[in-house]
Amino acid sequence: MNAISLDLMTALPEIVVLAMAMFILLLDLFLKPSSRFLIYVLSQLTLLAAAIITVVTHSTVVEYAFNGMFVDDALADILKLGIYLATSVTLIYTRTYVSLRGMFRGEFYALVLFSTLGMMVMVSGQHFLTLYIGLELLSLSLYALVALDRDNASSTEAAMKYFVLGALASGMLLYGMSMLYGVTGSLNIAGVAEALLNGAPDHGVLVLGLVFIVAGLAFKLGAAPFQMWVPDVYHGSPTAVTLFIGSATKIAAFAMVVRLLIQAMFVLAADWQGMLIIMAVLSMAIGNIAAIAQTNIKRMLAYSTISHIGFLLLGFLSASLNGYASATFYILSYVLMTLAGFGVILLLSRQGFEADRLEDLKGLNQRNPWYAFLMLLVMFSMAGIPPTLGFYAKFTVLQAALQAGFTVLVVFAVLMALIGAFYYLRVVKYVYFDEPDDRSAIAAPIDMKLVLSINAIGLLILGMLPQRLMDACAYAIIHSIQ
Amino acid sequence: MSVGLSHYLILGSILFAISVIGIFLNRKNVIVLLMAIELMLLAVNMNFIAFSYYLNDIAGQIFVFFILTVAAAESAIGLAILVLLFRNLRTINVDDIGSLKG
Amino acid sequence: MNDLPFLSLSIWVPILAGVLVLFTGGDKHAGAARWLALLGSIAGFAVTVPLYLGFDTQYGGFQFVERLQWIPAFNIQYHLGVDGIAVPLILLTSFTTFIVVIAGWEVIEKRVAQYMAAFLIMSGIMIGVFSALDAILYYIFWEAMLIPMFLVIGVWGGPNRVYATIKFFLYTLLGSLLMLVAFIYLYHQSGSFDIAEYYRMPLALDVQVWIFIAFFMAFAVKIPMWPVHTWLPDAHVEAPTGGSVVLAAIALKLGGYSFLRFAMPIAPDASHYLAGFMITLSLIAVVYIALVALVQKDMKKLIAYSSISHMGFVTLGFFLFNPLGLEGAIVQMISHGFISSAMFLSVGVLYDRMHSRQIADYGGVVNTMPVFTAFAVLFAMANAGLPGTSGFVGEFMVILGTVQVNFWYAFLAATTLIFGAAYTLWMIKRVYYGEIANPQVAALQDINRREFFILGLLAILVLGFGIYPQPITEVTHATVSQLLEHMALSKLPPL
Amino acid sequence: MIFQDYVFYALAAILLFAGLRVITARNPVHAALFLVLAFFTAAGIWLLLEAEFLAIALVLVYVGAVMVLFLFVVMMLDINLDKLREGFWNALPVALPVGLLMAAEMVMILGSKHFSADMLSAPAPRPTGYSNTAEIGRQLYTDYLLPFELASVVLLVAIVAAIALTLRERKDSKFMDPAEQVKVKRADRVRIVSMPAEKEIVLASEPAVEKK
Amino acid sequence: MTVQSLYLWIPLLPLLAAAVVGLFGRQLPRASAHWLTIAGVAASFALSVCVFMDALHGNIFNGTVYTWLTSGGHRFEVGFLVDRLTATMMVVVTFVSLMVHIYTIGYMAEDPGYSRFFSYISLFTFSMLMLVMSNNFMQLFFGWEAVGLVSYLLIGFWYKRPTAIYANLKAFLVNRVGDFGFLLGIGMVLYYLGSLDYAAVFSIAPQFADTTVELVPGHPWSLMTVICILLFIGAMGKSAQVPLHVWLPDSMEGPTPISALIHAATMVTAGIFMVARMSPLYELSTTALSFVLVIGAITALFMGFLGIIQHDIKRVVAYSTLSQLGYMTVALGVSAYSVAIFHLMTHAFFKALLFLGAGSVIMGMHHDQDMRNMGGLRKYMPITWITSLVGSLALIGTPWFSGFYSKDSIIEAVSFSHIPGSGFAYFAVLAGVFVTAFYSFRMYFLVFHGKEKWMQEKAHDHHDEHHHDDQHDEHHHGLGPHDKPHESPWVVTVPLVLLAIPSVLIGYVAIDAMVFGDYFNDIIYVDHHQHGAMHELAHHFHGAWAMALHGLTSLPFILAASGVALAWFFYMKRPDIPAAIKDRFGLVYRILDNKYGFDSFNEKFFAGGSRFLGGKLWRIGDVKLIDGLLVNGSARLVACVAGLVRRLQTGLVYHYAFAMIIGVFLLLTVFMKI
Repeated sequence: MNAISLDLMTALPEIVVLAMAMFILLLDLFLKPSSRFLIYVLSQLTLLAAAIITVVTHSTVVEYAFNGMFVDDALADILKLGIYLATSVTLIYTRTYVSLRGMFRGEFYALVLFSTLGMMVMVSGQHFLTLYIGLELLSLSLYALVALDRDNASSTEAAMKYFVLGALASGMLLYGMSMLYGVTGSLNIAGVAEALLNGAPDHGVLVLGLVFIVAGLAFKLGAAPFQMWVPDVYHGSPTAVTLFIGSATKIAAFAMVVRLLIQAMFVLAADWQGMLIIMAVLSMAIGNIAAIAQTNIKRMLAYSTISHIGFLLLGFLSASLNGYASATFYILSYVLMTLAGFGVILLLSRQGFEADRLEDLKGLNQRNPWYAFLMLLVMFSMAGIPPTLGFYAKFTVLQAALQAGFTVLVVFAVLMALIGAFYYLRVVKYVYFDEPDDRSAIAAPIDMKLVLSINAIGLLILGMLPQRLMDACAYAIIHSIQ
Repeated sequence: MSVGLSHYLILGSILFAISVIGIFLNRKNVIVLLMAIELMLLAVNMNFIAFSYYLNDIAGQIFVFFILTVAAAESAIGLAILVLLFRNLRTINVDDIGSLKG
Repeated sequence: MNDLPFLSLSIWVPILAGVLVLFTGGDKHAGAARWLALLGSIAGFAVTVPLYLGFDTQYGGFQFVERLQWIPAFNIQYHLGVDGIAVPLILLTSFTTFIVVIAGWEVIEKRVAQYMAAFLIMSGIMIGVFSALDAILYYIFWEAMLIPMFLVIGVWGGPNRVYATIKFFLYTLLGSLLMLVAFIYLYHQSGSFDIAEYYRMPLALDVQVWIFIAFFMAFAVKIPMWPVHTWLPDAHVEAPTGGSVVLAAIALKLGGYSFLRFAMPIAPDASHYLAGFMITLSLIAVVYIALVALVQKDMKKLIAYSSISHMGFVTLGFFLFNPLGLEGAIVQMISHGFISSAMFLSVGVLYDRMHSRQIADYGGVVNTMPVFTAFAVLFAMANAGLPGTSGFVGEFMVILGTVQVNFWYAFLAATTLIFGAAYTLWMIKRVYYGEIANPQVAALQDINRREFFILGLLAILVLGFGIYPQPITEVTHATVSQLLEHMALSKLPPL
Repeated sequence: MIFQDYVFYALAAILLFAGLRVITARNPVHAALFLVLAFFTAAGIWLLLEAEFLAIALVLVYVGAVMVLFLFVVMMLDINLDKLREGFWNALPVALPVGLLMAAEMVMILGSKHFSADMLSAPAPRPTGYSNTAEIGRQLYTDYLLPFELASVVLLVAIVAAIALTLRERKDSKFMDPAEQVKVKRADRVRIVSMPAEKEIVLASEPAVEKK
Repeated sequence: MTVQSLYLWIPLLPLLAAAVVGLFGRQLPRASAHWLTIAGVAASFALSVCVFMDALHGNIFNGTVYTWLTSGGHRFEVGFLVDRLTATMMVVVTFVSLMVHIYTIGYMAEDPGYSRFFSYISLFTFSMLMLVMSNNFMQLFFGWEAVGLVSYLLIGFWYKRPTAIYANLKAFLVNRVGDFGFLLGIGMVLYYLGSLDYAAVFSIAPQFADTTVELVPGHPWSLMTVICILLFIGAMGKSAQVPLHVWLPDSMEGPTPISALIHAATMVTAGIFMVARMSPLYELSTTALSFVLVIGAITALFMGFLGIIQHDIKRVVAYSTLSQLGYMTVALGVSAYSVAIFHLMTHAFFKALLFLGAGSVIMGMHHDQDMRNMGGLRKYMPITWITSLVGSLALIGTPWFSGFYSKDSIIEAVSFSHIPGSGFAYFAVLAGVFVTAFYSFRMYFLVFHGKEKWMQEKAHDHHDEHHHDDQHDEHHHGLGPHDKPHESPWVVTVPLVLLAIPSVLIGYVAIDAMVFGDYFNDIIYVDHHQHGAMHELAHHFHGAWAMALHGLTSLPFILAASGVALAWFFYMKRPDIPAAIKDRFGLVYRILDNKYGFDSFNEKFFAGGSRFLGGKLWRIGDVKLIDGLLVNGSARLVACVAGLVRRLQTGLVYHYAFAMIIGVFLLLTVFMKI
């Protein structure tokens, strides 16, 4: 009994989030539309509370719970904090947007919190089952969120595509897991790792399982050739949800990769390195090249995500602590950039007007120099031009890959980054060089303006002083992966 | 020859392949897509149960239990989306669901 | 003299000034922005002067060194210092910024604050490039410099500005990314981004060659060398006057300087190994580009090509590996800084009045703008390398240095005497001399006090360094000789 | 060859056939029914593997609930069947080889030679009194507490999502709201309209006036 | 104060004057322009005379003013070397310059560019002095190009004339071609002889007499030959030797005083001076000397021919200058350096005189330069007439006139020389005498004698018609039928007189010392064993008077006399004959009229060729290949690939699914282990 209570303590943040999610769901029934704001506040408080608990209960020792199915290690804490941050910033940015589109309902926030819970479980999952259920919790909530703008045909279409392909992906993941289970006789990460260390009985079946698992993970990350859903879903979903999918969920997917590939199947590194190389090359190529042809900025950012994932994989496939730390750094930087980028888009979108075409950014500098400057920072950061955070993100993964000896791959990546720079520059071109079509003033709640400014300027500050973040990532990796 | 583990696995794999082909082959009806997915999960379950039997380990069956649960929830949401889709587009013809592309 | 961190000041004073200027906001306060920018640029220049005055000309190593831990994770440091090669370039930078601010005074009407700020910030960044002793710090400055320039060309540029500026950006980025890879490689070899560390580190020849090529990609584009020069004419044509000035006077020098700072000392054996290749490219630049310049119809394009041709002399001088050539190249960089900015400013003076850069639209300007024409002819002569102007010194030294390596190299290099004079003076003839070509020319007003001031200032410098170049060379002596000694020693690892 | 093997092969054959029909049946209703068949046979095979509880659960949950839901939806949405399945075989030339190759690869890998002997041999028969269901239950409420709870959340999400997506208050339905009726004011009941005593003749040539 | 301290002031005074007038000319009153500059030049003339006197006592000053720069162990310094050679040049330069300054007051009286003009010529004086006073190659090159610059500015002084600005560009570029060789020569000197300082170079040069360099692998050439020829290319440009002579005739577009000062008396002789200065080097290479000799001979003769057919009075004088420069070069070629310098000096005086006379005539004719409109001017402009006559007589080498002594010495020297090409040279210079006499007196008779043709319908030089529509109109319209030429004001005539005196006397006075005395000892070095001409010449010299007497009977005098006679016969007695000849020998005439086709060839081949090449390189190399193919090409490639990738994104879910399946399938196939 005592053990159980300890376990509950370990999972306290999850419990809080879950409880609050359900509370919000109930509360929503008894609230007048006018006082829905309370729900928003509550959700933010929930995330805050979870964050506080995570920080307070943080320790360098790795705590297992629920009979080794759930872990609370440094990496989990860092990533969870990232998830809270991303989610809460998402909520801040999207408040006006959702209220203008009739999605400012309890369900929205409940589902967001449920998916947050799912992500947290994925991050802390130490057992195939936990990971799978966390993943499904996240996915199902996301399917619903995407379709939540019910009368919007394109978002429904996006939801359908996301659902079908997502189901297919999880099916593959499961198939892979079943194979691993069959060979190692264990569903537990630690157990699998141990079994593999004691000389895996059968390599062939392992690889079969590995391929399917990698496929499932790649889908979640959005790495080519499993990226096809990304542009359509990003494009079709309400921008609010796109932002959510683009930012927080990537952290969860990242965590899952760490748990499965690195912690469970490090023995098979030689195999998944090869797979990741192929996927990295494809992702960087497809992402950067296809983005050039886009006119819709959400779609463009979708492709840019794909390319970023390609770079992220560079960190993984170097299969070294240095590489994992770089990857962690990259994913966090990427989330920050994405948040800021979509933040500006949400800022510009109004009632019945999605500012999602590149033309909509025309002459932003003349409409509002400050936001133009923020967008400039975001774009150059995504392009990886110093002195912005994006540069160090690329720098770290490149150096990791180069250290692992993938020189040609690095050169290729660099060339792709060059191509990528083009479409980010094109955005800057619209923002700065063109004359605005509509000169209407940009209205936004103060908190959003503030957070957006901090977010974008943060890219610059962190670009000049990245040490803290780097240390944190390195710390998390070192204390979590043996 | 006597039926062994691999028979069940092969059965599962063929089932998996069928469902995969089905997803690709089917171009008219989203519902059938959903069914194909169910089929795929069935294949996975087949593997798990077979393994759990031959490993003499109950965990596999428990996993299947959860897969069934989740699959049920999944199909519920899937059908909900399907309904929504039909409301908005007046069709569930996969070929007609291609406004987002490029 | 080292009591103050003058290098940091030189970098951050203009940048902070730029930020302040930005905060003056819209064009309602354009006047404030201008004056603030002027003060900033003067301050920026003032803090660089001690670098020259306090410089110990006897010591060839780095001076005014500042060193702070920055990113321990990768052993990246905030490590600044200057040697005899950097100091003159830094002064050139801060001075040019001052000129540019004045040059843009009333010419720029829209988004004045952003314009001025861009140049101030750029100045700080470029000084950073010249003074960084940590590879990553250097790289950050190097890349960051692209951003303001990208905006300057794109926002205040001509009709085809978008193409030009994106071309400029991507061209440069291509090279620098490869350079980054080289840096990372060196980091993994040496465990540090300290340039001095790289100097000491032995490297196998093939490695050196690869590293050299990576650097070459970055620097050759910047200089620019043939055949990666085509961004420059476009950028110059589209850029506003100030942009062209900075581009020609300093941006190109970043490439030249970097060859001396990185490519040659880090990969000396590769430099010797590839010297023939480099010299060939330089000579192609000198001759080919000069011929191309001859047929240009756009004044800025012509000057742009002449810049490329002159920078050909710089790279030529580098890879002669003799002091005459090397110092000549450095002098050439400095003097080209003055002359090209002067020429671009002259074109700017005309453009502000006629809004055309086409040579064909002019003719007989001297009749209406005698004073201006006097300046123009002076700078043209300097560009043609007339003795007594700074333009002569560099070419003279480089040619003399080249003779010592190979007569026929010198022969080709010396053709610039003819071609340089040909394209420059032919332009002068068509634009300034002759009958008044059209009513617009007849309506021209001679230069005002502001224009007279900047052109006069440059004229004094051009003549001054032509008559007495010693001040430049005496600063560089020690460093150059040290560099050459370093280059003479092989870095190949003992077998 | 013992009896179980015959059963296995028979069921497997039916299963595969059903599976094929699911994806090839012209009519979605038929497809659903074939899927039901597939589930039944699968349940049978699971019984061979001594997974009694799951076999039952499969039948109950899937056949009883999920497939019914499917059929419900299929029938609710009026899909014109003739349009379905056109150009179905176009994709076959691509799909079939890929599918076959993939299956072939998996079969090759999963071929018996890969598994260690102890796994190939069927485990020792369970002691009498062993209850698969009880075992699962025990595990479920002790070791698998967390997944179990989470599974419940998943179901909750499914409910919330399904409702949030599909439930909508019909705009065209008419009903009285007593609260509104009570709130009514005098002014609302009677409206005094002042009309001109006699209308002036409206000429056809004055459409403007006509509009009044 | 010692003499040394003067040296710096001699060039600086004109420079200061030029600077003041140039910068503040518009603010200052008009008269101050000429007073300031004349003061400057006069002062430096006076000082030069002091220096000359000092130098006569054999004092040689060789010192550094300041270090220009030091690099690679070489010190490049600005310094003066003042010996008799320099001093002579200084006096000549400052004197002629002074004359021209004064003359200009009258000539440019109503020109709007008055002050500009004065600052230019003062600047020129400075540059020329820097050139001659230099003690090292670097500074020599500085002066070398500086005079080129001023010449550029002055030829284009009337910047509205298309011909003028064409001529000055041409002049500068052709000079640059020369400087191109010159600079390479300097480079070779620095590299092999290790210094640019005259003294050092000359002292070390003999050690390299037999050194050879293989510029073309397998062909060892004598180092000295290479250096000397390269340096001489520079001289060819400056001193307008074939084929780099083409700029000089066109330079007549400049105002006449300039033609006198720069393009006759001083600048064009810089090359001669330079070679004389470098005698220690040239003496080491007979090959180079005969190259010099041949070039000079060709110039001397063939440029003379061209003088015959010119109608523009200034062009006649210009071609005579070319031919005289040829004579000097010939003298250099036979290592009669002192003779060359001697002729340089006498020529400076009488050619300046002739030019200024021509200028005076042009003023009298209200800036009509066409001789066909002149005639009988002696009645109207007596002083101009007399002085011009003196000049012409000096030019054709009438005994006792200065020209006679210098020119005759050259001819004699050539006759004694035995280096390759001397035979041809001898013939050339002899023929040249006749030609010179003919065209000089053709001009003389056409201008000062015969019918007064300005009454009649005017003929025009080919380039005259451009000049009508600009503000300088009054310079060019010439006389109307009923107004008369007039003698020029005193500021014009005084210089004529002052120049006429030395034109007559200087030869008689100076030849003894300069040519045969020890005046140039240890300044000009001659290797008497190899190049004995000078020695021989000295052997046959018995004093100036005797030389003149002997000259009366010598072949050159007869040729000259016959030339004069023929000119008289053609242009006074039977004016129809020239026309007849013109018709009879149309081809020859056309060749001469096209100046042997040098100009058209240069225009087509070099100018046109490089423009063509540049255009091709630009359009094909830059625009098409680099930009079109590589830069934009790769961009286009990426864009097209992007289009393809975009098409892959069909928006159909089963395609997406298929992509995933294929992905798995591929990964499986690649990494499958059986």
